Amino acid sequence: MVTRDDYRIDEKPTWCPGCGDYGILTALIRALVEHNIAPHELMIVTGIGCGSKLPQYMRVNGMHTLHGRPWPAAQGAKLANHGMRVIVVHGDGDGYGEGLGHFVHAVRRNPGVTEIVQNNKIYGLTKGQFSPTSEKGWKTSTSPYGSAEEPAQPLALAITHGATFVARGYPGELKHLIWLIGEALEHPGYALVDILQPCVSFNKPRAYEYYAERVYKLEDEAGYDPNNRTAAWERAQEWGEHIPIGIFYRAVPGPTFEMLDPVLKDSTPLVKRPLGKLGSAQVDSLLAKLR
Amino acid sequence: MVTRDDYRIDEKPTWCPGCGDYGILTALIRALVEHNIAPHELMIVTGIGCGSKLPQYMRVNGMHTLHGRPWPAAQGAKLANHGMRVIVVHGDGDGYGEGLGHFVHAVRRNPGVTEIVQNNKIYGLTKGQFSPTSEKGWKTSTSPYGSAEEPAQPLALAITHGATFVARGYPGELKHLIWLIGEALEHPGYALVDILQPCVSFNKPRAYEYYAERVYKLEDEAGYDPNNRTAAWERAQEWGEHIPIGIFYRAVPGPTFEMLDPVLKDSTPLVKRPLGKLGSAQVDSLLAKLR
Amino acid sequence: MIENDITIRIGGEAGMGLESSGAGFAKALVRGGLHVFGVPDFYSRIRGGHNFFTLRAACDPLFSIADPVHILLALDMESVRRHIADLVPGGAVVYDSKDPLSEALRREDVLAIPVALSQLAREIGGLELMRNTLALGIAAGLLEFDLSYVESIIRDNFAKKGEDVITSNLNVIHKGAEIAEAYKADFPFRLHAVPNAPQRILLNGTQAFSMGALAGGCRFVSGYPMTPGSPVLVWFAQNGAKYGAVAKHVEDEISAINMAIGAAIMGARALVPTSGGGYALMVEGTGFAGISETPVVIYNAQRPGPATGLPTRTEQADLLFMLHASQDEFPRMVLAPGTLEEAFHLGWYAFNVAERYQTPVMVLSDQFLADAFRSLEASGLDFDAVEIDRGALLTDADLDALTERYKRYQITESGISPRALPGHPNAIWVTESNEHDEYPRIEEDAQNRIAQQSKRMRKARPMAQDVPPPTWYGPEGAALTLVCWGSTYGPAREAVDRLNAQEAGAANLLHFSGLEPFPPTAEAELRKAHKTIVVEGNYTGQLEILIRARTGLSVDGHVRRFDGRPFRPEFILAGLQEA
Amino acid sequence: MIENDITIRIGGEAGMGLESSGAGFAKALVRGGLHVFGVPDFYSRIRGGHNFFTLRAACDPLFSIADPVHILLALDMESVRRHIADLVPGGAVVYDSKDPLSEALRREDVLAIPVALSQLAREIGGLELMRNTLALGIAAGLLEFDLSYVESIIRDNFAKKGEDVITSNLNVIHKGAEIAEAYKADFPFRLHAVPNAPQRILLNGTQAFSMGALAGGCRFVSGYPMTPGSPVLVWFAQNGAKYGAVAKHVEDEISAINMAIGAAIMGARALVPTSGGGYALMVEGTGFAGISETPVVIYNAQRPGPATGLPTRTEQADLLFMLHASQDEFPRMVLAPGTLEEAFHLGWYAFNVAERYQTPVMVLSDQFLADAFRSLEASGLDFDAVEIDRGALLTDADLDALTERYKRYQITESGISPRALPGHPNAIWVTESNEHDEYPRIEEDAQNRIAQQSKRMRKARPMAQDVPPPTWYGPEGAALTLVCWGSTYGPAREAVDRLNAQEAGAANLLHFSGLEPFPPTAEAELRKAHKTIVVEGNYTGQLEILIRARTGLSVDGHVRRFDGRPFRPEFILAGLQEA
Ligand SMILES: Cc1ncc(C[n+]2csc(CCOP(=O)(O)OP(=O)(O)O)c2C)c(N)n1
Ligand SMILES: Cc1ncc(C[n+]2csc(CCOP(=O)(O)OP(=O)(O)O)c2C)c(N)n1
Ligand code: SF4
Ligand code: SF4
Ligand SMILES: [Mg+2]
Ligand SMILES: [Mg+2]
Repeated sequence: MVTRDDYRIDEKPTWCPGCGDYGILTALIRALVEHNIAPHELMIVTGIGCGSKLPQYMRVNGMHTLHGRPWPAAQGAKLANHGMRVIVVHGDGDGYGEGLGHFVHAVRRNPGVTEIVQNNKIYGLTKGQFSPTSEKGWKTSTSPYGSAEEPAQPLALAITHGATFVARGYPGELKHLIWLIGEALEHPGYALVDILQPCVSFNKPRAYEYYAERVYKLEDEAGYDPNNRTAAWERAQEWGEHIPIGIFYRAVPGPTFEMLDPVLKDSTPLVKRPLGKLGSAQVDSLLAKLR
Repeated sequence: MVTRDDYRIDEKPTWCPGCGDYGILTALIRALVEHNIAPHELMIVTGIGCGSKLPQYMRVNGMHTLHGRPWPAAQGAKLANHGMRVIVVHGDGDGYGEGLGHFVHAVRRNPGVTEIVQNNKIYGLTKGQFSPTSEKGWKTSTSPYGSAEEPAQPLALAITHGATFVARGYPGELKHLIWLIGEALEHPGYALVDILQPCVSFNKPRAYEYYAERVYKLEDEAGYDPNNRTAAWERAQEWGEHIPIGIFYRAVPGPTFEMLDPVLKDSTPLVKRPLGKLGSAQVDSLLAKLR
Repeated sequence: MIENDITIRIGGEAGMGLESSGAGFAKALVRGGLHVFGVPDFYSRIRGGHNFFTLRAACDPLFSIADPVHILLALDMESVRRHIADLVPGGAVVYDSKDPLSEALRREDVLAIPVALSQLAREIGGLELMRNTLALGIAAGLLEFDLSYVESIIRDNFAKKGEDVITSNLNVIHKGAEIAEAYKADFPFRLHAVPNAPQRILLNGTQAFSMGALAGGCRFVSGYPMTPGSPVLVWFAQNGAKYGAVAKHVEDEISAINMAIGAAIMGARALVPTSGGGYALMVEGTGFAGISETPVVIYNAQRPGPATGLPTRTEQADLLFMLHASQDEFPRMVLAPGTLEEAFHLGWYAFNVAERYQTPVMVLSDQFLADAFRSLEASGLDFDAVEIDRGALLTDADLDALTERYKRYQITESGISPRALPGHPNAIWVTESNEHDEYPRIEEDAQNRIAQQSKRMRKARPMAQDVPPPTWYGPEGAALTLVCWGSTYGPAREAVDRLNAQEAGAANLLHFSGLEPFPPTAEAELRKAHKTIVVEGNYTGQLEILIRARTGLSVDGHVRRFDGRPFRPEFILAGLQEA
Repeated sequence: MIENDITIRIGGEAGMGLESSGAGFAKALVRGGLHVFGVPDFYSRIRGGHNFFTLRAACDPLFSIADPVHILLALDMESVRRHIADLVPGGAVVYDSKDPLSEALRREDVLAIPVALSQLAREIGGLELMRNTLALGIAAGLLEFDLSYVESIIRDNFAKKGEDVITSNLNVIHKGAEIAEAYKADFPFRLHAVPNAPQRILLNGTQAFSMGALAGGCRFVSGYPMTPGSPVLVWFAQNGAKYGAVAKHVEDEISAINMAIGAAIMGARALVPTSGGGYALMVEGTGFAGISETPVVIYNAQRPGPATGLPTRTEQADLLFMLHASQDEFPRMVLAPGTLEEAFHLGWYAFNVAERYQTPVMVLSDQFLADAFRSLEASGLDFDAVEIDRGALLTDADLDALTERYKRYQITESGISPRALPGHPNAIWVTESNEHDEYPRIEEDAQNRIAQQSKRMRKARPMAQDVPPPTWYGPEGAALTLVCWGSTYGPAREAVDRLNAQEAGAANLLHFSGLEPFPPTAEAELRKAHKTIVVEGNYTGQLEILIRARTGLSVDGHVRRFDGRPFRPEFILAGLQEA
């Protein structure tokens, strides 16, 4: 049995007191424990940003990569060792801004990877510039006249590109978030959990109070059918007075990217295979083509 | 009056005989002429690929940029001189692959730029690898076991991110394509015309015959309402026996990215303003902050 | 009483407002006629950790901070722990009396001033955050610095926040000074205002460079936030509009440089500010600017790497990277300002060079130069000297007169082809990233390649005449010559001064602010030196390598630093012992 | 009759199948016991334009093509126009009789062979595309080359397409030979098969490197198509699965390198093949591999730039770029194979070095080396010599025995820290792109920075022992030493042979296949030379600059080429006149 102690490390997060990232860290660890996933079976791949420091604050394997690039590293990791569980964690600036292209391409591939997004709608670590998920008109140090861009729609975008598990959580609803992450972890394909993350230093208007008043759970809505792709796409764009959290869309995934690979399909992870010299039959088959 | 001669140049395209890019070039020039746009008022920004050589084959201002990067250059061009008309032209590998992130971010900004995509669902210039719009399972030199990715959904993606003119054309329907490009050119905001472009050398199964049998015009469908965003999103994903062309979505755009800029708003293009030394009052106002 | 050259250090956690209160106090000192040099030392986090701000003040101009500290304002115990050893004998430590000073942190020769900083700040100012102000008030009191200057800054800085805020800040400051009264007698250092000093300005490298660029006609800035480069982006976003400069925070660095190129082709003077890791993503775009002969200015405020490295710290390790970035070859200019004056000057000069030679120009700054504050005479930013030279730019009249098809990449003796901006009916052309002929048509012919590549590379010759030559500081013919580039100038200059103070004619300094094309005079200047020690902020000695690559000369030694911290004169002097 | 050293050139438009038929014919020559060197010259377009394929054959091993052409197979008039002047006196031009040869294109001393190529190909083979085959049949006939070898290739190549296709190809070939009969008497060159020659192989640099990498345990390839690097990606996509290698064509180059890094951290030997412009996008990733000490192999097949440049052509202008790519500093190895044998050897060796030193290794090829075909003994690809050395890789047993927290970045004397692959309960750690301590925790402390940066940089010392030293070819103590790197080896070697044939002991060659760390023996070797001329494919002389940077030595002259075309011996010899 995996316990919370397995994930404990003697390292104080450098996050601001009150940051939503604490709740996300807690929820993640608790979901991992509930689903009996041990730290050594797990690889958490992050980008660069406040939230992306997360693997430093738990006892776990991690790759703290480059700004915007956790997805490529995560896919490489998963292809090289599909026996390990891979979770991608990143901020909105990271994965929906600098790394937006990788995100869409990754979704299209249905890798067996869970994605958790610390979406504080701001660049935290670089001190508060607007991000791709900032609302239009948002004023920050680099948008003193208000941002001139429609916010990115990551959930709708994932739904559009074949994702079969698309959810949004909120650390103010911790139990619900733990449950969501758990469901995502159990999903046998790519799963996205976007999280409304309060940033108390640079996005005060989008702090806990704001969300607390507005969030509602899709699970509480009788008629909501998470298997209706079009409805999910529409609901994913709802924002303002009411902000949905929960599972927007869920369907049965096809085979993962790894399992569609001719080398990996139903087979031992790449790095678990012996690495030796080519046999003489192999050499002959290579040379035969050159004669 | 602008005539076709204004766009004529003594340069034979290097495209393969029968390539769909010829039809797109023709349609573009005819639309420009019909809408009385002169070559010197126009800047065509392209990426790298077979189709992206297009500005070499007409008499026009162009920027033949880097693979995947026409959008940034085009936005810079438009911001620097919003008095000029800017058209972005690129292939599917270029703008939906390497440059996918730029594409989505550009759409979010609603620049006053028309985008025309030579979508042959293959990498032409590098000899036929699968592209982001290739169908899943497509076999090419880099996907001998079939591509393992869901195709990108550029039209649906544009609709999701606030585009107000989203269309698809087909050079086999030349008049219709000319009309579409013309409508896009008249649209007072960002407009996308994705084009089913037959590649006769590397994508033979998606040549003229294939499309000729399948395309139908949304304009011919009585009940189709291009102002219904959700329906447009759904229709944009239809593919197979029936392939819609025409205007999927059209709405009144908000102010363009340029017109939201405090410097450019309702004003002379940046490069048309005199560039001189700062006046002493300006210098004083700068220094005042430092005292 | 020691009257000159006082260093105050204020330390605490991120989020305590050290930087802004430190800068405010520095401004007060400047208004008081003093010279100031201020250096922030920050962790890459938003709250917590240990940050500090070092402020040196003197009657004479300063080019660096120095090691010994006279007053330590410790907002937390960590600050005492880290910096108590840096205090000069007779110095003072101000700390919050809520935590007692442990035995280990006591120093016999240091004046301990325990004050209920947080509590008093809350009581008098209404906000715990005002403990900085309180501490600075104590410092002012100890130093007998005229409080009216501090008051004037408070009034200006909080003008928008209303009288109440001003009043509570003033109360806190006065409380501080009042507390100091009891300790003054035991504190031997003073910092009196200089009454009739000229009105000086206080700024950092970010501001100096940004104002230079703006003055030089920069009207388009596209960037992506990255410490320590983004302050230039922020500066333009916040100040540019008023002067007609468009500034865009875009989706990534690749977009930033390609937007700038698009804008530059249209005719805007365009700048991309970034740091090394962001520049790494601009390499392909740099090559595009090179082959398309597009003038863009790239500003890299260096920080330690590789990769994310030490985001908020300083280093000078991107020189050879920038100098060779991009596949294949094209001429570029690499500039590295050493002072605020140079940052301003090269800020506008870069745009002239870029347009004159139609090629990328790179300005290498670093976190130290970008973030460190210095006072200078207002004339130090020489706006009058600014010229705007757009090079071989064809006017509308030129183009009206054109009778043949315009050749954007005309082969010329100098390599420079007269440039038309798009929009004129007589000059219709396509910027090319493929190799091309003069028009340009895409052209693969071997002779054409030779012609175009040679034409581009030929531009390096006249460029070499325009690159700033290395400059001397200090006595001619000195026994020892320090050689440095970029921001190291200040600390190296002070090291030279100190050496010469010990022994007249002991040392001088050869400073490079132009690095590529390698200045034609450099070899002769280097040969003038008796003994050369290169002082630079990287592991391998990149200027040293460059000198050898360009001249074959080997230097006699080096002092290097790569721990993320800026050079200080003491570090250099210590290093010279070993070099 | 001249029996040896015959060059055939076949020219036409893109899309005419020149490359595959040329390669097929080359294979036939090899089966006939001859040595072959074949070089394609292609435009960056899919149809039309002017492409040609040059095939040189001889009884002795070849290392280059040479200028004079003996048979020109001109599938279109453009080919006659471009290449007729290259024919030796007595040479033959085969062209389609449907267009008459204009007066200007006639040469008295050349045998003109007009043949209804297209028409006959259609009539006999059923396909106009078979005119290549027809033309090659004529060439075989003229040269009296035993047709059975050509037949065997046809049978093998078209085996999957069925008897009909084979038969029509055979008919076309025979028709060609039959046509040649009438001209043979007037054609003085022959290329007879060498009966009992060993069974050789024919391959290009792409294949040699790919096979080396595969043999060296490369099991993960992520790339994005870019000429001339993508053939390695395609090779792995098509051949890798059979040998357990995963190959992914991904969305861009940034993704490619970061995927490779992700895979490498997990323990896979990972490769990213690209060309210079694609590598430009991998610069940030390279730095991440540097600071995270991740072994990745980067393969750059160079082409002329900057930017898109000349996509299908060759150059050697990315050396200094690759050597300095990324902000800040870390050790890397840069290798540049000169021959197919070296491409194979360095293909596997690179992975050992990468894992031994836990850092990026770069292999610089170019379009010439990647695409040119050469015959060699099967033993030239020395599979037996392959070793797989994974360096300081901890085994499960090692990890089972671990009692303390695992230190991924342990400070060691050599700079190399024992490496654990993720997955073991005793070694749980986070790869860091921030500066870090031994565990690693993110750590900004100055002493820690010094320790970690020094540890990483220390690895360069043992690496220098593992970098291939420059090698000599030709007589010791020659009057003239050519110095080259990478693919220039072949043509330079032949130039040396020719010089020595004129005058024994005239010249030798010093070839660099290891460039970074700069081989410790290089200076001593260079000092052995009397007169050094650097031969390299770029404008500024990058090896020359590197030699000066590392040794202070200036060479005596150079021969450079930057027109996108490969060196040939004649070009070098002509250049030596001027150097
Ligand atoms: C290539 C590159 N560009 C820019 C940066 C600087 N940078 C670090 S974190 C960050 C933004 C972080 O925002 P987000 O991803 O939303 O994370 P948060 O801090 O809000 O958790 C940026 C721009 C970088 N490290 N690398
Ligand atoms: C950075 C970079 N990577 C790769 C290439 C090579 N490249 C040139 S064109 C192309 C693909 C073109 O495909 P697409 O955009 O669909 O255009 P098409 O040729 O099909 O019209 C690629 C990969 C390049 N030029 N630059
Ligand atoms: S800046 Fe915002 S996101 Fe970053 S740690 Fe502080 S509260 Fe959290
Ligand atoms: S390869 Fe395809 S896309 Fe390219 S020119 Fe030929 S037909 Fe057109
Ligand atoms: Mg964020
Ligand atoms: Mg395409």
